[in-house]
Amino acid sequence: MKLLEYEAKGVLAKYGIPTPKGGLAKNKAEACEIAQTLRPPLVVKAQVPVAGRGKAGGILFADSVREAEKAAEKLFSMQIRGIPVRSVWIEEKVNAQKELYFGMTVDRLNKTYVIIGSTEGGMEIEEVAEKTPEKVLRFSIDPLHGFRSYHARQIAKRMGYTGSKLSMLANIFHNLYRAGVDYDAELIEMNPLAETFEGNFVAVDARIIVDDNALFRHPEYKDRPLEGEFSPQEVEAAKNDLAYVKLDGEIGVIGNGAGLVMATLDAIYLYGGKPANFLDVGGGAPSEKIAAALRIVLSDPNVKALFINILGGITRCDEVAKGILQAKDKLGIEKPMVIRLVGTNEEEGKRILAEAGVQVLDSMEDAARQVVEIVKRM
Amino acid sequence: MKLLEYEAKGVLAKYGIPTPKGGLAKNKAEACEIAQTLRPPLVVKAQVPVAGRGKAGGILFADSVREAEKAAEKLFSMQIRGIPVRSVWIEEKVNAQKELYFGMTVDRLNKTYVIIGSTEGGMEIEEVAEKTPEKVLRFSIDPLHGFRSYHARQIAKRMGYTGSKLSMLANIFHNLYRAGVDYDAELIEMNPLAETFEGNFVAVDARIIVDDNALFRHPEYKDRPLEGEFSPQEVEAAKNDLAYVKLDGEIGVIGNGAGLVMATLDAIYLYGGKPANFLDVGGGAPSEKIAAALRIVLSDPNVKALFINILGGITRCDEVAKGILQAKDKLGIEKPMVIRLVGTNEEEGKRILAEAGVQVLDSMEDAARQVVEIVKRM
Amino acid sequence: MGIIVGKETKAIVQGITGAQGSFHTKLMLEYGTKIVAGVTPGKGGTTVHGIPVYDTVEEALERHEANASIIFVPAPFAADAALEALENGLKTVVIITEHIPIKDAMNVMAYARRVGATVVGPNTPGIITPGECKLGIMPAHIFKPGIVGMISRSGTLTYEIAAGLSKRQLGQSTCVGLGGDPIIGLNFVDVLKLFEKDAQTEAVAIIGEIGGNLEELAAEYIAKEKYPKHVVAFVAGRTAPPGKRMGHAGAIIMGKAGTAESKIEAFRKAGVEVAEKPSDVAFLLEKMIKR
Amino acid sequence: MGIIVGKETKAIVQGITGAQGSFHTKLMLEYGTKIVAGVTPGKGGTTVHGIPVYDTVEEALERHEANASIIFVPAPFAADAALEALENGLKTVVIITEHIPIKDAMNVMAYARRVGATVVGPNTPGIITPGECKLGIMPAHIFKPGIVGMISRSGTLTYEIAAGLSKRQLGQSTCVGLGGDPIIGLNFVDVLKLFEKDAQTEAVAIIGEIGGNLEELAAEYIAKEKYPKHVVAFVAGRTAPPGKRMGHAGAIIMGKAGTAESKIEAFRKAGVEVAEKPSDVAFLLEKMIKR
Repeated sequence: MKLLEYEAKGVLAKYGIPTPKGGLAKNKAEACEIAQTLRPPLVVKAQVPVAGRGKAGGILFADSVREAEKAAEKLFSMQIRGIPVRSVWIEEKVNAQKELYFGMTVDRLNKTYVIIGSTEGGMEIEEVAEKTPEKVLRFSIDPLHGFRSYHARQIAKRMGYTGSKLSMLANIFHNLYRAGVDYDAELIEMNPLAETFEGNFVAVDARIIVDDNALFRHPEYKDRPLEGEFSPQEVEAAKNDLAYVKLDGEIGVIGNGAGLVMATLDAIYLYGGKPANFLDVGGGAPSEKIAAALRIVLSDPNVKALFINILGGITRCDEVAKGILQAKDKLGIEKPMVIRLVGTNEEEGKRILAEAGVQVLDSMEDAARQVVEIVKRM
Repeated sequence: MKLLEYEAKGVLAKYGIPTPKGGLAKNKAEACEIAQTLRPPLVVKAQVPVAGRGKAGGILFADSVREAEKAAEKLFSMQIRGIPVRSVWIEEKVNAQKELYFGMTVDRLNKTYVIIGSTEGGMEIEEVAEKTPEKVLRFSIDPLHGFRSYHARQIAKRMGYTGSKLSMLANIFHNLYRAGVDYDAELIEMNPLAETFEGNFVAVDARIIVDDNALFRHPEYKDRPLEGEFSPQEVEAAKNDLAYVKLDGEIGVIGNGAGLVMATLDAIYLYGGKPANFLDVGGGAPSEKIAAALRIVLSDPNVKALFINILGGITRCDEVAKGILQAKDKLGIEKPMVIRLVGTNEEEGKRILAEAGVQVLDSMEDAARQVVEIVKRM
Repeated sequence: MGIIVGKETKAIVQGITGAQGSFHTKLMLEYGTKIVAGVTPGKGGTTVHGIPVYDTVEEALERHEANASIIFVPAPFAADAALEALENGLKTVVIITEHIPIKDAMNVMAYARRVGATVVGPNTPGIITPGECKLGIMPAHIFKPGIVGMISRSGTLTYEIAAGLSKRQLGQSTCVGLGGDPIIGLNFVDVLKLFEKDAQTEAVAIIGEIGGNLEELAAEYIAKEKYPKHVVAFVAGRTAPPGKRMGHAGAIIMGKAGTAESKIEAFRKAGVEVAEKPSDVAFLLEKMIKR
Repeated sequence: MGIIVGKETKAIVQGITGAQGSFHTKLMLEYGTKIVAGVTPGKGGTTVHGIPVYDTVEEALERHEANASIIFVPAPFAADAALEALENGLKTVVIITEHIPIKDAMNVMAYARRVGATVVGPNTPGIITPGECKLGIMPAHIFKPGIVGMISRSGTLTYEIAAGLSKRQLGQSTCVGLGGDPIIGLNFVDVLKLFEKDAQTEAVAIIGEIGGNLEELAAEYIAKEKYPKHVVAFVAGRTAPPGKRMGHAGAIIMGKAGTAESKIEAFRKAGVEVAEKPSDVAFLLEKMIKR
């Protein structure tokens, strides 16, 4: 779960990391009120959970309260990468003599947290890593030993700091680590972490992605409204414990198992079609879940035909068949459906569908070819 | 630092461990008020930081609010092992079908925390360990791995529990461990941990001793008033960062280094005398600290003579000499003093004292013999 | 012979009394897997399909000899269950549970490394050596004893490809589901090494997907070691848009690293044939082996 | 030769810029101890008595060769400093700092065990091999090269007894201050084993005190191993009342265990002579050696 910038900064502040003075506004009036409590120049930032917000015009500068108000107004009327701006964060602009990057994420290969630091902050760290890998420091954290304060000092040292700045920086690094661990972060980063002309360090932007699987340890985020980043179908799918991703084609896809569904999308492309979505019903889905999956996929107006690809392992083909018929009855599906159904209780599933006059194929690749042809003919 | 029972129970409750319903009263009126909110039979317990409070009459039972009030009144008028009762804890009596012991303390040899559990709770665990060692379970905790929930279950299992009771008990064990670690406990224990007839577990009494050296991590206890357990001399010594223990003889003792001071006490006994106190000025004490030490020791009316035993390492003999003269001037000491002073800057120290007419010896044993003789002659 | 599990495997089932644990214990027993005991805290003393249940792994191992564990414990407690198995000396631990927090999984892997044990998963269908031992939830009828070692990051897709291998009479020596999570125990290279030494395994099928760089590392290993057995790879998600999660928490693409193209290119560079469609895996392997 | 520290010891000083650290660095240098670098976070680039100061142990060891560390870092940070030394490969770590929380000390000892390093202290005057190396804060003039290995839990009392040994021309091979805290690195038995193998050491003086059972275990070891060298013990606190702390956090008596009587009895049972007064230690050892 991505935290918004202001939430992430709130976490950092809780762990003693300096952030610019600022406030959150949900409308123009609030923006004006907050701006009045701050010392210009100010920065007005759209609170949307997307990367590259700056390039998309979501960050504006203001030299006065009046300008800040105007900037907020402008942002409230914008959509950033399709997401409407519902709140803005207004803060005092930080004059940086240098912009650092510091973050922690998961190193899959090492199976540990990894600290990443760079003196080239302010831009995408991936770009820095690609162009000047020598400017990106990595430090793997032994899960049984942790990231100790002296590790933080080692990194500050390697970044070229010494004296009281080294101590300040190491403190910030160590606190970021503590925040990341406590919040089960998949990613926690400060970019840029500004070194001011006065010799202080301030986290000018912050990102935290909380591990969705650890949300049971963070009840404060349990009922967090799903911000604009999700389509209605995605929200509905999440409620039904289905994995759904909206895509931009016209063939609705339902399958069991993420790998199989991805391979199904690939097969559709291979035969010249374009999938409208990814939908994985998971393992052992009962008929109701199958029916919900059909409902969600068909609620996308772009969908011209449906491809259901089930290889029954834990999932039982008879349950799938029942779910398809339930949805058909309720929704009165008129769009063409191509169904591939093999595996556990295959005979029974096929019988149920055959009785209802629904045809079933055995090979996923044949089925993919067929559904692409149907759509092409439409 | 010993927490009082009600404080310890508060910690346990914070970690989800069931404790009897109750409240703290600082006078008779409060006791009556609290008793009215509880369901008799009740227990009224003096809140004093001493072990064996029950045997000393500090725990009374009451079948009604009226009786509870009377019990509280009685306790408020008592001293338990010399400590006046300033508050009482009133709680609902728990009917136990079985009393367990469960605690965690420090295993010096293993250099780890050790869990101690027994089905023979309710009495001193040391006695159980001595008489029926097979009834006391021990479990060492690897500091790099921690006490995991399955360790807690293993212990509950070995204590003979199974089913839902095993799970309940293991939960309590694990929570007690968490509390102990979080609070830097040298000792944390529930004794008894009652198994009720309804099949629940309740911590009927609780003790926590917080590691004094870790108090910087527990600012909530920083300004905790030193309860009656300490003599005025001990409180004064703590303020001056001196280690002082009141004893019941008449020779005041001051020395540098705990081992040396203990050996000094032993030497006094060896020659037939009785020390009035233990006072260690620590290493490198400046003259002011020496003077404070003299003031504290002499404020004990039982002191008939003073024995100062200094072996200067980091401690400088000239500073010691100056401190002695400072105190002599301010307090107008008339009691006899025997001083042994050797080591760093010995010559200078001896010179300073000789000029003031104070005699100094070289051997601690000669000095001990001499001070004992002086007191015997008095 | 196969690898990791076989006739000598004696397993306990942690979380045996849950719906999944109980159901798959039955199926594993039917397959012939030696399940010696179950563990569910608070359920000690009961039995599941004739298997005695204990409150702790310690107690189960006091009464029974075992060398492996399969874990069906709910996600918040699964990592602790794995640590319990590892601490009690079980050297093969298969974690079926999905949705385990990353932080917890990292702890398990660090501890496994410390005690020198093998963890399969989490979020895996498990591992099967057809005809000998199934420690997992895969539909057994799909698998036939044979000569192809399978290593896969996804469940159903594995069944799809395994079915193809079985149909063409190639069968499987062992099929290892690595698991779909970002943090997993065994990875492709680990299993490639094991198959290298296994006489029964004549060829290896690698079934990868987008996310992470385990496939790239497998390709690198194959090239560097001049891997002596036939290898065919399939990579799911070549049409997945970047930045979108495709069901598996692991299948998230960040920048260029972890895309299907990157993986496919790596395999091709290493001289590994890459199947376009799932059905091509068996087809390509058959051609290679006959050649 | 002596044990643990000697001519080959090259030490860094952690917390070198503090009052204590700086003062004792000077004294150690004057004694001839090879101090190669100091570490104080935030003070890198400065020097103390001509010794270069670094921000981290890592950096100090990049520039200098060292095999030991002595720690003067304030209590809240001392355990971390010790871990830093251990993680960077220093195999002898002397912790002078007192008032380190027990929990922190336990972590240090567990980590030291894991990496196979020796920790002396905390709350110790340190360790001295007279004439070769002093890694500690003891007044050096009291110690003379000689034949008695000293092991002690207390500071000043050690000086008292060492002075006696020096006066009688017995001197010391090495004197190890174990430290006055409940959780300490080396204990009596560890050091007895080292003295057993040290040719220079002809006799051992054990200076114990109330609290814990390290003395009892030393007695047990001496009896069991038929310890081949002369041993005399002294135990401070025989008149201390139970349940009272006598300055050292470690010197707290619980029940019967840890009393002076228990320790003295254990030594006597093991055939170890126990001195009544500090001055008797040198006296008894002289008699034994001459015999």
